Amino acid sequence: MSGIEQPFMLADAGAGEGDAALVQGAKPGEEALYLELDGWEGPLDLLLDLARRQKVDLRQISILALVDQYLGYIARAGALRLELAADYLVMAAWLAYLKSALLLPKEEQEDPSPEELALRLQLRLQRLGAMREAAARLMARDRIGRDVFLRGAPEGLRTDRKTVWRSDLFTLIQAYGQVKARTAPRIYHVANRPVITLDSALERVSAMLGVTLEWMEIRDFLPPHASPELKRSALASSFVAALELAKRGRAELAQEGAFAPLRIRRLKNSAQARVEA
Amino acid sequence: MSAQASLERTLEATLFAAEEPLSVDALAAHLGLPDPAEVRAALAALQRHYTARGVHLVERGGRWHFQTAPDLAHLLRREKEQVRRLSRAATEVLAIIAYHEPVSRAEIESIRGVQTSAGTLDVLMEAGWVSPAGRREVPGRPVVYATTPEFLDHFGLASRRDLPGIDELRASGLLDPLDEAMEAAMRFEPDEDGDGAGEADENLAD
Amino acid sequence: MSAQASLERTLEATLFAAEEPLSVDALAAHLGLPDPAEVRAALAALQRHYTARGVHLVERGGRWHFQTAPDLAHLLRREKEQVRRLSRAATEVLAIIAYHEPVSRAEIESIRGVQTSAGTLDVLMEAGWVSPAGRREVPGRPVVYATTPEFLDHFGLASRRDLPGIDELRASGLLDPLDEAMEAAMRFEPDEDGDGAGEADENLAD
Repeated sequence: MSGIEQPFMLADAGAGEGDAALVQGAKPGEEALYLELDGWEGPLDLLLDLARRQKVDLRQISILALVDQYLGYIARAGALRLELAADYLVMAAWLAYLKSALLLPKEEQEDPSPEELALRLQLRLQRLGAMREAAARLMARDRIGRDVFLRGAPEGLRTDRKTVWRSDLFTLIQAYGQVKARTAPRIYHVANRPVITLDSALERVSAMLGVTLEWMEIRDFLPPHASPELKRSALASSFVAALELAKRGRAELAQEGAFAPLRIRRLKNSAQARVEA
Repeated sequence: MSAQASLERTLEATLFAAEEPLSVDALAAHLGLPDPAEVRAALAALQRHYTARGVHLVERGGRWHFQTAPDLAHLLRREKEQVRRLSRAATEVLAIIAYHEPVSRAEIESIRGVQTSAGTLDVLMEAGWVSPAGRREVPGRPVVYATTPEFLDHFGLASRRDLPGIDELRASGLLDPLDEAMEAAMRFEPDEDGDGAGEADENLAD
Repeated sequence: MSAQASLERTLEATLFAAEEPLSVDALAAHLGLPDPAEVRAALAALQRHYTARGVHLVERGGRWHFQTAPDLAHLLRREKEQVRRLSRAATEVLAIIAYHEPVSRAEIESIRGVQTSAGTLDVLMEAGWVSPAGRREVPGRPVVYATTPEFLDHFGLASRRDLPGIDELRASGLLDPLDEAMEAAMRFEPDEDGDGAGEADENLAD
């Protein structure tokens, strides 16, 4: 569409549902001024009502006549409060434009053509009209509480849930046992775990370093037949021992990269250094 | 008493006592009956029995309940109206939702040509006739609305197919989106010569 | 339709929709009928019609109303049984009562070492395994609880003396400190479907 939108949705929150706002705004003295628009749900609704007065069948209405009727109506209701009637006025302006476009020679038409716009308006009116009729027919049906009635005092259906509890003897005595165990006075003791202390690791590593000048991997210092737990402890204490020896200047450490084997070697001059000291 | 008659009595008592309409499945489950077909047959028989009486057995959206015969409305109507009076806006919005569901608020507004105040949808939802029914998978993912089983109950509709005039409306394309209708109209009414164009001109020039 | 049949329909609908039983006079007034005798006759006919049905028309103290047939009352109030396992906490409380009865709530709590919710004792009483057994004659006169014959039935005990003693519990490992018992449980549980693990959790959450 080339910027020519039909102004149906211009009514803003302020105006809300046109007629409600108008009715609310009405005070006794001013009533006559804008009662004119009372009862319409916006400009499309007013158009629909005017169209209905033309002919019964909305497919046969004359758009030009409708435009004239609308503009005439708005002109007669000229004393409307402007802010409330804004959307009606916007519609009037658009319809005036549509009318002039419809009357112009066809060659000068832009796209969409005024005929297309007129057809669109007509289809919208048909749709709104159809829904209005449907609503009326719906409301006229036999409605509960108005035309048909339900049982006044139904007894109601109830489903009572009854719980059947289940347990067994073993669970019972086990529970008792655990209560007794839980509440019995407790004695805590710390288990004696197999560890290699830093002191003994230091002794062991420096003794082994004294044997050779070659690089050795740190895992060579671990006791070969130890349990996995003891091995972990030995690895930790041997590592700290190696650091300690390096700090004292008695050994050097090397590692190719992260997680590569950590190697350790006695410093050649360490014995001498000690002598000099 | 035959098994069928006994089942009819049972269903009659259950539906009389029930506080809300019950589906065949709910009835079968409540009564511990394994065969819903049996229930359906008995309901049909029961419905026939009540046809001429002051109380009718009706099915609404797959759920059954008893209600008074519509022709007795004038005798039963209470002094104070029990039915909430809907504003014109609410009535229209309800019809648009019922005939177009599921439908978004923007779509409702485009049909009505006015904004719908928040209160209007609230009133319909509070009445229990309309409820949100998911979102449309288009930009903005707008909530769409649809009618509820209570809507069918209240307006005495066996199903949405029962909506007054819905077949004609559908056949005439009045429930299709406006753009589709425009396209269809343009296709069938070629601009230049031809009957259609003549009519259109006539209308417009009137 | 005869006048009598028409009156029957009207009465049927009115009594169906009424929120309370209605007297003959009230019915006659409501329907604008000058002759209560007519109403009475129609009510009698209506009552006969419903005699064999699932709903009856009954007169109570001069006022009429519909109600479901008495022999179908069980349909309106159904009971569904649901089997549930006793919770860990309730099992503990039950065990304590069984071993120490009669025992007050405060005593149960002091043996368990945790507070016992009121609901736990309720469950045991609902199950029928525990009942109040008088009051202890100490300040505050607390209610004491004891097990019931149903308790013995359910747990397959001839008498409370059949419960294993503390020494036997210890011999079967049931008095092991909790950590070890739990560790042992955890070692064996993974293969099973977590019954024991669930209990352990419950226990911890207590």
